[in-house]
Amino acid sequence: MSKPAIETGSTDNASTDTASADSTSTATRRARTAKDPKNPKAAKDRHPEEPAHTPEYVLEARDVSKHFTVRGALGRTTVVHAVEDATVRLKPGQILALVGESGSGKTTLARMLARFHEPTSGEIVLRGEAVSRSGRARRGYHSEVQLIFQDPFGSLNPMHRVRYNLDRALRLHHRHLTAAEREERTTQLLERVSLTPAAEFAAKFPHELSGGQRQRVVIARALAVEPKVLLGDEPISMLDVSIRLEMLNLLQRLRTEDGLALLYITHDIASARYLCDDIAVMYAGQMVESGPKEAVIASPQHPYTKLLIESSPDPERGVGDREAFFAGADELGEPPSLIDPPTGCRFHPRCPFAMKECGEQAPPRAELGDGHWAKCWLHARGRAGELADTTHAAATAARREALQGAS
Amino acid sequence: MTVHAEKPLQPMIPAGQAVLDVRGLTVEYATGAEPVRACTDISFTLRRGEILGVAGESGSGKSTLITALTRLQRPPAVTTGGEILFHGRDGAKPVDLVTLDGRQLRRYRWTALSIVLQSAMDALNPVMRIGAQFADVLRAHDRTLGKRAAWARAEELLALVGISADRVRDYPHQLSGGMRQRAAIALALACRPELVVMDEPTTAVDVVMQRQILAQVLRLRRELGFAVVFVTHDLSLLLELADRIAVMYAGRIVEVGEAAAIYGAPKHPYTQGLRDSFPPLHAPLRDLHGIPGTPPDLRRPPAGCPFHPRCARRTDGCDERLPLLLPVGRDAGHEAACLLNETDGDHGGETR
Amino acid sequence: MRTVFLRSWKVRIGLAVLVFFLLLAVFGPWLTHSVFGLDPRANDTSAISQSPGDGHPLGTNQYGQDMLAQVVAGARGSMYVGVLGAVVGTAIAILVGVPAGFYGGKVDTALNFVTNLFLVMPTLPLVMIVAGYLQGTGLTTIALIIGFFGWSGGARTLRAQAMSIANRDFVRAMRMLGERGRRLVFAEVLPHLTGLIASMFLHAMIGAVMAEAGLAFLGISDSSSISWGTMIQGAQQQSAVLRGLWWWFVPPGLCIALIGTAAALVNFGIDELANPKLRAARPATVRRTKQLARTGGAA
Amino acid sequence: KGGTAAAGGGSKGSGTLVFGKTDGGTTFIRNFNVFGPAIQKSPNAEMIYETLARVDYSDGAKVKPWLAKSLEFDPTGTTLTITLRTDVTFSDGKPMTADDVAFSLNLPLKDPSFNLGGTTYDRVTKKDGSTVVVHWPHPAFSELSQLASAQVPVVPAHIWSGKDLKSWTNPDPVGTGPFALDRFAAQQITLRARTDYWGGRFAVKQLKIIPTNGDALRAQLVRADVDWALAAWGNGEQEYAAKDPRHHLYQKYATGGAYSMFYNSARAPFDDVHLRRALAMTIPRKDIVTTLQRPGTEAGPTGLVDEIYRDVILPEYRGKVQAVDPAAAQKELALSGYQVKGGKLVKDGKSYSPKLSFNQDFGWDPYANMMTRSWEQHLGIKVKTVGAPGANLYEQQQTGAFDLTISTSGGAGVAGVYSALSSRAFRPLGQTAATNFGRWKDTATDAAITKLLSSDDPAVTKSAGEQLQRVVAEQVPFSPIYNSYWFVLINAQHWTGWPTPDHFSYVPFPGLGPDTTLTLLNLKQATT
Amino acid sequence: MTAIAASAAPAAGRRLRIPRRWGFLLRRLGFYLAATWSAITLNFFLPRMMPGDPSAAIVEKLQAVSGQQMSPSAMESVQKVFGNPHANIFRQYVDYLVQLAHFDLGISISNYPTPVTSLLRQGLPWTMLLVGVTTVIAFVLGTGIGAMAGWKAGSRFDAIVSPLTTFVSAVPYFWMALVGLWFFAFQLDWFPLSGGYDADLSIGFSPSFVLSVLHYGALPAATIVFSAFGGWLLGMRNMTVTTVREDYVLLAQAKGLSGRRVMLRYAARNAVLPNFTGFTLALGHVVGGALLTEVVFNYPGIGYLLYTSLQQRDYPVMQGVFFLITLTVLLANLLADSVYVLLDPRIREGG
Ligand SMILES: Nc1ncnc2c1ncn2[C@@H]1O[C@H](COP(=O)(O)OP(=O)(O)OP(=O)(O)O)[C@@H](O)[C@H]1O
Ligand SMILES: Nc1ncnc2c1ncn2[C@@H]1O[C@H](COP(=O)(O)OP(=O)(O)OP(=O)(O)O)[C@@H](O)[C@H]1O
Ligand SMILES: [Mg+2]
Ligand SMILES: [Mg+2]
Ligand code: NI
Repeated sequence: MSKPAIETGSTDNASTDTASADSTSTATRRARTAKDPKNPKAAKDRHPEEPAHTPEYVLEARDVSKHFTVRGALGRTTVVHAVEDATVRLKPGQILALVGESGSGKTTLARMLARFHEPTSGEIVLRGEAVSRSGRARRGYHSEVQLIFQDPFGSLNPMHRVRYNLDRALRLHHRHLTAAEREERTTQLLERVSLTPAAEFAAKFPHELSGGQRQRVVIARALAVEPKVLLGDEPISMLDVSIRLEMLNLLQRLRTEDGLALLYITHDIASARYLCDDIAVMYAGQMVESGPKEAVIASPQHPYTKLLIESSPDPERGVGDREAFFAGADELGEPPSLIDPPTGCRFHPRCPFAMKECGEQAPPRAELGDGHWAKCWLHARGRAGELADTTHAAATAARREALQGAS
Repeated sequence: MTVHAEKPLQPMIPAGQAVLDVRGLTVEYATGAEPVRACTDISFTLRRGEILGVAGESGSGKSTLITALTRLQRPPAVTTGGEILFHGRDGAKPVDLVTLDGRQLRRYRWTALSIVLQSAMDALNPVMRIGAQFADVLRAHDRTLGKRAAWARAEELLALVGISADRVRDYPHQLSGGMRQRAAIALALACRPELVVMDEPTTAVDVVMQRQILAQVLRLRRELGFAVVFVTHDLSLLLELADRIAVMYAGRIVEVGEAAAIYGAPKHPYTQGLRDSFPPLHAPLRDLHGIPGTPPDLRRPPAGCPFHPRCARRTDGCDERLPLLLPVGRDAGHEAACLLNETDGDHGGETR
Repeated sequence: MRTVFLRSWKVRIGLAVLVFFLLLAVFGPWLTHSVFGLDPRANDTSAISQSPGDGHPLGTNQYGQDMLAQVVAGARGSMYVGVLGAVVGTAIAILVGVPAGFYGGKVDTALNFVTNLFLVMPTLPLVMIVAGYLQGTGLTTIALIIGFFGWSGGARTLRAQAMSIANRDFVRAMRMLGERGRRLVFAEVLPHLTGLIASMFLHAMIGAVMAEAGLAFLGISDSSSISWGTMIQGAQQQSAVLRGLWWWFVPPGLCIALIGTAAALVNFGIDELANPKLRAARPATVRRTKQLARTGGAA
Repeated sequence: KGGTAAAGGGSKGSGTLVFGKTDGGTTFIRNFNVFGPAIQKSPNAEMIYETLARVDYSDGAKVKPWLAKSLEFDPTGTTLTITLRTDVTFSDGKPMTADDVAFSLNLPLKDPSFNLGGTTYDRVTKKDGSTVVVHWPHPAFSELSQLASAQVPVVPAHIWSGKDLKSWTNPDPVGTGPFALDRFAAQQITLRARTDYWGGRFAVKQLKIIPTNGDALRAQLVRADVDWALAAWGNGEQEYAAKDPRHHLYQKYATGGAYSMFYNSARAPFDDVHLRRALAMTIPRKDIVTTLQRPGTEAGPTGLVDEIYRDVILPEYRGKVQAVDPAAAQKELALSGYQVKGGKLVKDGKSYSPKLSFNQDFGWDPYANMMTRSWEQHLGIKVKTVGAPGANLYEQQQTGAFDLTISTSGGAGVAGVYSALSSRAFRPLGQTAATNFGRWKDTATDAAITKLLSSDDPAVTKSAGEQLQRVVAEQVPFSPIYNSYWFVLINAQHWTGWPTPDHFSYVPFPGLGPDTTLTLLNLKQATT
Repeated sequence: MTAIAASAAPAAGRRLRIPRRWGFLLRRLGFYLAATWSAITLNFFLPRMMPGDPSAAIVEKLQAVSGQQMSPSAMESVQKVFGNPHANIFRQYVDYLVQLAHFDLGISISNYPTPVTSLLRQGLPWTMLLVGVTTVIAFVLGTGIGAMAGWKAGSRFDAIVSPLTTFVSAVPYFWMALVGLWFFAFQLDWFPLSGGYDADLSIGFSPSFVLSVLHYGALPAATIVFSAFGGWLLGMRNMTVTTVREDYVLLAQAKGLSGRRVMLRYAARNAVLPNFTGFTLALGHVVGGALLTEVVFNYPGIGYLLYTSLQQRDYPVMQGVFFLITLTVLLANLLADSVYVLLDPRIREGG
């Protein structure tokens, strides 16, 4: 196994590398130094010494929104505001984790980036150019951006052998290759995702593979295209715990070796921390906070991020103190409706810090340095410090007491 | 706002008394020429009010164990050995659930042991109102209960898990995923069972909702005093939630012990691997590798210790002798099935 | 997968019967003619309405025709209508249902309307009327008509299935790889429908055999060609049932019932293949479970 | 005991006779518009409405007066004087007058779409209270049978006049017949015998007509739920009559017609007489009647049926059975100049593969099949059989779009049988011909037919008839295959006095109005 | 705060529900109107595309009887009665539509001058009675036994019933009817051989008449039920087997409910939904579906009417019957749509 850049992921390094908001992150630096024998052209394209003010994002989603119009069985139509004004930027070699609760629009955002959905508004920008909607452009686009699905069983046609999947990808994207060359590439690809002996795996059907192996095939298939960006929509959540780490390590390795940019969508903040450079948090279709992972996890600057991190299981947190740990957690309220989202800050109905303006107006974005930002009125009102001082549960309890006292 | 619904309850039952005694439970699937053993020789004791966590990889037999415990298995699953002793609240002689027939079992269902399934969407009848599904079971076990009273009780129960009373007339699909899951938990508590079995009740919801649900389970347990068997593949969750944890591998319990002991001093290489599969949320990151390899095919289990093909620390005897589940370590009730422990009693603790 | 399919006794028996009748349809007439020297149309005026016995193993009808030869020849006629009708019906169902489900949108709206239209059209009366208008309706015409009016149910199922498959991740994944149009349909979607199509085909086949028999019974078929339907019709016309000439109408009716049963049995297997829950309900599985419970384990 | 309820209830000793109608579907429609062109009217209206004349099939199919006292042609055969009976009353009590008769006979003239009887006269006048004169534009000695057609009955002018026959269904019929409508239900018509009928009194007080089908009928007859029915029962002699010879009667009465094969003589190859003869000689008539289970009913070569026209038929053709004669047929084939190659007929570089068109509705396939097999066996000619539904076949026949076809030949009297060969009915191919489908055009035939029609002199008509017999037997414009019969099924358990085919002066066949009346008049209640 | 968040959204949703449901029904109605129009148009053009025009049949009859060539004037008068085939097709079409709008289906040829509608009126009640009742019985019986077989899937009961049913439902219907007729009516004489009622009784609601209707209908009904229930049975069995393995059934058993209740309220109730669609469709085919039965048993219904009109090429009647059948099918579909919405809350509430 290659050496994943664990040390660089530690707090000290990350903060030094992401010194300014626009400077390249650790990932970019790593990508630059990575040798890239397979992609000389891509490496050339990258203008390594470009000054910092023109950030070289491979893929951007600029203020994209997606509204689904759903027609019920009885003909009722409703609009689901799945994603609202979200912005995502990926640099080469960067891994960005997208976390957020179920239904917050992570998948929808990824699918917009993979161009399964056209954004209702906003645009998708590939290497500085807005992508057109034509079918031809789509194929070109997909040779640079590939999506890895959550369920490796679902994303492999059970009727086709592993070889067919890889071969088709090569044939469609590298038309000049001969059959023998494709065969060779297939072997290479399988070896890269550690499916050895390659020949044996190439001849298997998906149902003969374990979940982890299947997901490797999916990744190999995506790699066959030689993309610049991988979008992983919960790529490991369907896998057994014991093999998840292997997949994370594999992704890490690919990033280091190929300088791939990776959007990693997950529920699992711990794994996000393990893998990524930066974290973006979504809530109810909106981005609420983003920044370097350690900054976000260690000192979340949005009440929802704080709730999320506090809710994530963490064995370290002391096994004994269970009652205190779960205290107050049963009063967290319901997730918001995306058909009729709350006004102002969408988190305000569940937020123990909510103020008057929270329910009225969307909070402004507060830049917190190091590329870390959050959208919360607490920052505008100078109450950000309260976030660090208390836990979500404690804040909720305090608020309830205050309310009862008032009434 | 949910607290008010609670009525005064019977005093907490002192812990330590067993409510369920499982001895040598073996479950097989009669498929193909050779039956598949999905659970082999499972033994454990569950005490009143205790939360027993069962962890293990996919296919390790957790669900099989659950359905066998609740006697809900269907063909081709067969319980081919062992006994499930249930100790009633009144101190009567324990009954072996395995020997009971369907009619006798109905007496114990829901009043003694109830179940929460993984996906509440599938577990609630899509064409019945939520309230009706409560009333159904309430009136089945209490024939004196009127229809109206049953619905009122359903409202109370829903309030218990923080669902407002007017939802009682909704159909399952009208509730959100989290609400459904909580409704399913409320339903499980409808007849004040002594034991609730939960099969991955939170895998379909996100962490915030998961926390919310678990907090409610804990609160209700405190108030009602039922014991819980909680099955999940997420060991890190169990470490926070369970009193004791049993780790299953290939249909066997390979280690069982207090949650703290399992986390702090796992005695089985598999448990160690499992524990180390969870990257930390706050502690410094290390290079982690999980457990390489794939779980065994239960149709052709490997000889000896079923884990040996994947075990980094296997020794000579591992592929020959099946290790027994033996007490290990310093903590009472901590047992593991690994040859390392048999040869060298003072083996654990060095892993960190 | 294949072994699972063949493991069921239903499938094995069903397939055996189907293959038997197919072979009978293909080689039977040749066999009866050249080996037994029987001619289905020959009139043995010395043996009219003769019960099964010497010279005529299955007896003769009122025209002195050998019933064995007729049943064999009828197998060819009926199977021909069955297979041709099913091919036509299934082909239309695929051509309409799969694109509708796969492409959605306007294509779907239009095709779905046509499907629904054919779905609500009362088929049998329509077939009767159309067949009645056409003169000299040969078996081919009958088969074509049956196929043409009998595809809508299949198209609807296929549409639903194609729609769900079009939204499956592996189709999305292949599309993302750059796979397009026809290849997507033929390499990714259609293979998943083979089970369904096979079962549809069998259904359509027995449907067509029955429909031809029904039409023949009503006098709308090509009575100059031999099929089981025309045999029953001939028997009915001469009141064979009431005259007790059972060897005239029992064999063709039984043959139809046998083929129908066989097709249904194979469909059972296909269903079980598609729906593992059904497999758990096989008597063999249940029996094995009971046995295991009794003996208390393999150990 | 269920099935008996339908009919049996009434027939037990209460003066009721049950007639099972097999060709009327399963329900009756209340439609006594007897002149209307409906194919299916209310059945047995000829029990209510009577005709002026009847055809006596026991006497060479001669036309005899019925409601008329006498029918007399003038010497030219164009004017007929009808003298009416004076004792006839309608069932509403009003007497039948010359006005009624003139009104009735004028109905087809007023609107040709109601000329279902196919009348050809052009003028009808009332001469006095009991005499009516009918005028034809040509000699009509042999067309008298028109007045015996059930489609040309006498209806009461006082009811019918002013009715729009295009919408009036005459639900409550009033006629001169022996019976009057008692009750009409869709599944049973009950007729009541009149007590004031001019012809006499009936032992049968009530006639019930029930719809049934061939299968059900057999059971109903055996159980005596039905007393009387018309249906062919293959092998009925053994399966029915032999079971109870005293009561179970299965009778055949010759209609004077035959099922015949018609050649399209207007086009090759069947414009060749030798070829026609060759095919005619190899029709396996014996096999056909054997499988029909009517042995001995092969048709003679003339188109005239022995049973009825025995006296008229030339001695050499009388009782002649046309057996398959391969040798003679091959000789004729050779004479024709056609060669048979690969089943096809070849001559002058042209090859023909003829088709045999037949009516599929009657289940005629097996017989067509026998014929083609015989031709192939004896002559090597492969003839294709094409079955067509009745209406389609008729269209083909009318326009001459066939090679060989099966149709009935025959009619009332010798003239009726042969008139279809007249060139008057000839139409070129493609045009619609009403009769003479085979496009027969022959001067000798025409001359004979003209003689036959325009003369009243027995000697003249006899010789003309003989001439025509020779034409048919030798030139073979069509080739009769087997005779047609009226099949009568009777269970005499309740009623006795039925005629037998050996000894009859009327045919017990409902539909032949007066014959039915005569039959019923002579029936007696059986003394169990 | 839980309650506030939870109740706000659905309340808003409920307000909008009622008017939109009408929208759904209107759209379905639109389809049915389009379908009706297509059927009518097909009905109109079908005979005109086929060889021979409607008046040909009657001309044939006339000429066959008279043995004479028809005069041009006579031809014209017949065409006037039955419509002139050479008139402008568009005009004819409009005339036809106008006719239909007045429920005038024309005049039967073979029963001239009886209007087609009165023929239909005579047959319809019998068909509705026989086939309607048997369709319901077959459905109830098949679904019931199917639920039982599916519930005890793999048991001896299932192992016998399912294959047997497979065979029974593969037997050609009319063949079974013939054999049934021969055995029960001919050999045993338990039932009448043909007809729909005892014609000696006057039609009405007298007990004896109703009894005779039952007696006459028993055999045809039995054969229909016998041959039709198999399909329901097998479908229901498979659905039940699938449903029984759903988690909610498992949970219902875990709840300790009685077996009957679990089977009926949980398994069968859900399993019957797909079958129900088929049932309403079958109801739609009631009028048209009984053709063979009615022919075999000489039952005085619509099917027999179609059969005879077909034999006699009575085009107006054929068209009328077809029109009637199409209408009932469409009506039943409309009904199915509406009732299904009631049965499945997921659709009802638009989930
Ligand atoms: N095709 C679609 N049509 C209608 N609504 C949709 C569609 N796809 C997603 N949605 C809705 O958009 C919202 C966001 O869904 P999305 O799948 O993006 O969430 P997510 O963050 O990926 O959730 P999860 O963590 O559960 O995967 C949800 O409310 C979902 O119901
Ligand atoms: N119906 C069945 N027939 C045959 N084998 C089965 C059946 N159901 C389960 N098994 C086998 O039994 C073993 C245990 O399955 P079980 O469902 O109990 O695992 P699990 O631990 O619950 O897994 P998961 O975490 O995926 O739910 C597996 O190896 C599986 O293959
Ligand atoms: Mg998602
Ligand atoms: Mg499980
Ligand atoms: Ni079916």
